[in-house]
Amino acid sequence: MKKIINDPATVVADALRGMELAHADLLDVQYDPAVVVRVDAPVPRKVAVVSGGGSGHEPLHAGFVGRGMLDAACPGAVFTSPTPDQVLAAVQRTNGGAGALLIVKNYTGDVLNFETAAELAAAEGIEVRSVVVDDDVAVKDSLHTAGRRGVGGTVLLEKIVGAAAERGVDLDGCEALARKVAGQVRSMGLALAPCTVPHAGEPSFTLADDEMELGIGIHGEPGRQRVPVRPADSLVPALLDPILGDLPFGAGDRVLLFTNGMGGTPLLELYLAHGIAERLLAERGITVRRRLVGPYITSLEMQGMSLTLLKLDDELVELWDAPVRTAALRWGL
Amino acid sequence: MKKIINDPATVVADALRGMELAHADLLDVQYDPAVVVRVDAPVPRKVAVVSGGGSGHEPLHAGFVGRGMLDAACPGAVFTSPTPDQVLAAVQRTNGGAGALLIVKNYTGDVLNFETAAELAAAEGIEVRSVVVDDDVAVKDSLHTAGRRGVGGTVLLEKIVGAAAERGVDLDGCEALARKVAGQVRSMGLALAPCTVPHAGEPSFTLADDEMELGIGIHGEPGRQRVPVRPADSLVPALLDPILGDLPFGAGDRVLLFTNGMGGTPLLELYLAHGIAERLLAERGITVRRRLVGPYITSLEMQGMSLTLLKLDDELVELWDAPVRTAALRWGL
Amino acid sequence: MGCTAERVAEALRAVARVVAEHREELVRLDREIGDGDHGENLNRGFTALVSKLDGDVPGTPGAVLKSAATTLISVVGGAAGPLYGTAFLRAATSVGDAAELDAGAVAGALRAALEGVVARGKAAVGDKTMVDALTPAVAAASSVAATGGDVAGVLAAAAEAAEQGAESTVPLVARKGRASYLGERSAGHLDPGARSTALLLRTLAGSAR
Amino acid sequence: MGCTAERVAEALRAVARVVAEHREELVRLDREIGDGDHGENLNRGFTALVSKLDGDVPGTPGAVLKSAATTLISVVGGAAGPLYGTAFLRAATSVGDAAELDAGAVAGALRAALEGVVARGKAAVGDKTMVDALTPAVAAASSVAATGGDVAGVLAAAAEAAEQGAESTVPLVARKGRASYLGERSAGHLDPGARSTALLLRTLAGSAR
Ligand SMILES: Nc1ncnc2c1ncn2[C@@H]1O[C@H](COP(=O)(O)OP(=O)(O)O)[C@@H](O)[C@H]1O
Ligand SMILES: Nc1ncnc2c1ncn2[C@@H]1O[C@H](COP(=O)(O)OP(=O)(O)O)[C@@H](O)[C@H]1O
Ligand SMILES: [Mg+2]
Ligand SMILES: [Mg+2]
Ligand SMILES: [Mg+2]
Ligand SMILES: [Mg+2]
Repeated sequence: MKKIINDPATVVADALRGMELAHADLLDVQYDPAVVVRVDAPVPRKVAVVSGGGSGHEPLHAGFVGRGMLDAACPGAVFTSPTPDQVLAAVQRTNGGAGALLIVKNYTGDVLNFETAAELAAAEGIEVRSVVVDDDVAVKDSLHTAGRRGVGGTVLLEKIVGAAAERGVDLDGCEALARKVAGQVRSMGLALAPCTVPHAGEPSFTLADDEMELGIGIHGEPGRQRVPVRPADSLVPALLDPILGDLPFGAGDRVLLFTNGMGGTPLLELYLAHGIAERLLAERGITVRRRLVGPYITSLEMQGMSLTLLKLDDELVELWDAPVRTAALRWGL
Repeated sequence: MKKIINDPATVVADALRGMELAHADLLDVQYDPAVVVRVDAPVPRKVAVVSGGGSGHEPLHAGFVGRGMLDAACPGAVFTSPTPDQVLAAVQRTNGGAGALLIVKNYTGDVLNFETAAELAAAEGIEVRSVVVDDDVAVKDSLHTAGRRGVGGTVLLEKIVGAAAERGVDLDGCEALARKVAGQVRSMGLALAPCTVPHAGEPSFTLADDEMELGIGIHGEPGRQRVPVRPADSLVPALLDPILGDLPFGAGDRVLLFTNGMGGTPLLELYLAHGIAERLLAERGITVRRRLVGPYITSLEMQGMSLTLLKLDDELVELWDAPVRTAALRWGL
Repeated sequence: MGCTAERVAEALRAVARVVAEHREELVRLDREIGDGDHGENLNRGFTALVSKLDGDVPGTPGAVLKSAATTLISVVGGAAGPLYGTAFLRAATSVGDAAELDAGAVAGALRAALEGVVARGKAAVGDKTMVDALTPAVAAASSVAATGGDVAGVLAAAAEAAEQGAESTVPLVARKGRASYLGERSAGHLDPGARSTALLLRTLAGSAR
Repeated sequence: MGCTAERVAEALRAVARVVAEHREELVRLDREIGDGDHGENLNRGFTALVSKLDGDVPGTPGAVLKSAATTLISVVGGAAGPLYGTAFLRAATSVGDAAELDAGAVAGALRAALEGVVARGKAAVGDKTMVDALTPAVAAASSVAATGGDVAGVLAAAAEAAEQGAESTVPLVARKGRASYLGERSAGHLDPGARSTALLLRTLAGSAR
């Protein structure tokens, strides 16, 4: 394992130290328990938008802390959901009197830890709501699974709900908006090469030279299908078709297309894939009104990509365009 | 080789198509010869700031086209400097009557092709100046080399000179500023794992499981020294010390610290390394006034990083802070 | 002799050693059908618990179990943190403030732990989780306790049953937790949480001898 | 018989075939001490040149050479584009608008090409570049031409000398181009540009027979 780290056990805290120095104008870092909060928290009378999850997906979530997006992020150990202490501390630090909305990716660990934190916060008299994101169409949502995973849709939801909270929308409104976004966003990913978790020291999975993993998760969890590698022209539909069929998306829909890199895939390839996806959507009569291209929800150095499609209406377009000022997404400010 | 591409021969044009769709609000793409120009080019009476180089270093340069930075970028084939036709077309498309400044990374191919383009533009009566960036301290600048390579300093120079041009600084002023920045910026990089050029199909070099390449270039050119991998605490000084000793930088200096990822290194590791570099600079009495952390000048999926240090004064700080609106760097707009 | 606070603390220290020894094995099992952190997570939690016990051992078995619960909840994270944390919390509640635990109390604590895990995680036997190890362990413990066995006997039976229960997860297709994403491909692998549960109970049994 | 425009065009088509055949070899050589694109770059350029010649073959050898020059300059990029482009441009100028080239004209064109490469790239013999192949080639060509050799003889001598010159780059430490960044580590490798120059001249010689 080759990594720019000192000790696998301290890697998250060590990285937070660099983040704190790099973005002192945007965020404050607290180490025990680990919480990243926007520098002007708590913002009086604003709903606190709080998220978090295992580390190793940067810039998610800490890179989205700041005006117009998250009030706080709780970075767990690498690929390990944060503890209730972290989430509770985040809520305490950012609650400006209007309560807190917790954005939770649908993994058993995340759901359980955020659930406990929500109970603890409620016991302190802080009003808390939770919204679970489960946009990964690669996973069957059935009695036979833990349900769909939360992946790329999380980034879009955090941006949009963050914009609403910044405008003063109340907790009910933020929660309803979050559920609306979660309900109309779908994603799917693939991996060409695995990542290596620092404390594990070995790749999370192995792929033959001509294989890729279709439906990969963002924790190096194996996907549902291992298939031969193929040209981009046939690989992009392998991600897009299951997404389109799921919601479903259809002719006349207006969407945000998010072409995400898993961490180790060059931007050149992401743009190439993005171009193909736009063409395929146009062929189906779907209008791409907004786009995001880049590595925003990653899996360490994994090579691969994911596509996320969000059905838009004017409200969502306007909130997407609203000013945001974070380490990883910034416009209008 | 596993890549999200169709045909190695068309990879650059295919990626440009995606870029054009993703950033239609920022840039226009022309395909033959390949040139990416800001959407409102030419800007009357503004110096046109033009750069370019081989592709595979994204977001450099096309990701920096837009208000406050580049007027045009010329993307060559992967790792191959662009042709004079491209550069000439870029100058023609962006010249607003105040002439053009060409920002050239110091590689034989880039220097020769831009040189020819400058002659052709001059023959058309367009005033053109060229500034060569050669900030890589890993290469000895002597009669026995092609001189130092242009690496991370290019990003900073493009931002700062772009800001000056946007404010209406004339060609003489832009050229002088570019030379000033080039004179006080230094960089060095390392690789933990190689990249694979699409048309080559095999990794550009091989490293043993416990080796890294110190002083790597951004084209997978082997570095000057192959050394055992080490913890971040001793790896960061291996990059920083040669930089500090070179200009030299010393106590009392104010600097911009740019911690750059080579494309395949997780942001987590970059922040970790950034934190160490900031600590080392503080120990030496050097004040970090601005920072940039992320993959901004990459080498496809290469794993590794580079550090760039720019000596700042108030003029440079102000130009760095000036608004910029490009695909990859954006603030204030 | 019943089980004092000091002995419970000793047993948990032993668990920490065993978890450390098996850290890599648990990571490997989790890498196969999960995300490769189970051993690391538990090791982080039990290491923190040992530090806490080194500072101060609470006065009753219940208080020791409660201290373990809060430490695991606040340090482990992931699925295992809340699940093991809840297990210890319910066990602590079940034993109340008794100064020593007899066989019945231990069996009751195990049952409470299982109920806690099920309440939080909603898994049933056959879902390929720690519940597949804990459920037969509770049944075995109860029957030994009901037939007059001592604490060591109860825990030995629980450990034995948990090991078999863990092994039984190998052919199963996961329906809960991260492994469920794999569908059919999860079959053929030992569930890491079931394995850690078996390790934990085997260590407790060893400490009780 | 002298060298007509048609024969020059034929020779360049042959060069394109040889470059395509050696594309991977040149990429590999460039990967070892450069950035792995030399074969790809030349192949792109000569492929474009063949397309252009398929459309229309200019009327004089000089015009064919000039067409090659502008195509290489506008398609190849990298170091090789301007260097080979300048070589062909200077060669074109040197032969003027003669309808056929004799041995002296060919030797003179080669000398002009070398001068162009040196003017652009500033490399000297021993710097481990294409100059190491081209310089001895020009000397050999001149002496054959001076002693009454024909075009085929001139080019055969040039090819022979270029091949030896290319081989001579193996032990050298590069002082120009990308390989110079490697310092001592560049020794022990054949320079890709010297190799392509030798291939080109050998092909021209073959076409002239
Ligand atoms: N819903 C559940 N009920 C009971 N046990 C579960 C459940 N989900 C997961 N587990 C257990 O947790 C183990 C994984 O723990 P761990 O790797 O620490 O968490 P994570 O899956 O969050 O990485 C699984 O092997 C399984 O035994
Ligand atoms: N200054 C120079 N003078 C002459 N030849 C040079 C010079 N620099 C490089 N070359 C030649 O160019 C070759 C490399 O060409 P190529 O790989 O196409 O360009 P690049 O180095 O830009 O990738 C080298 O092998 C060498 O022979
Ligand atoms: Mg986990
Ligand atoms: Mg090149
Ligand atoms: Mg796990
Ligand atoms: Mg090359």
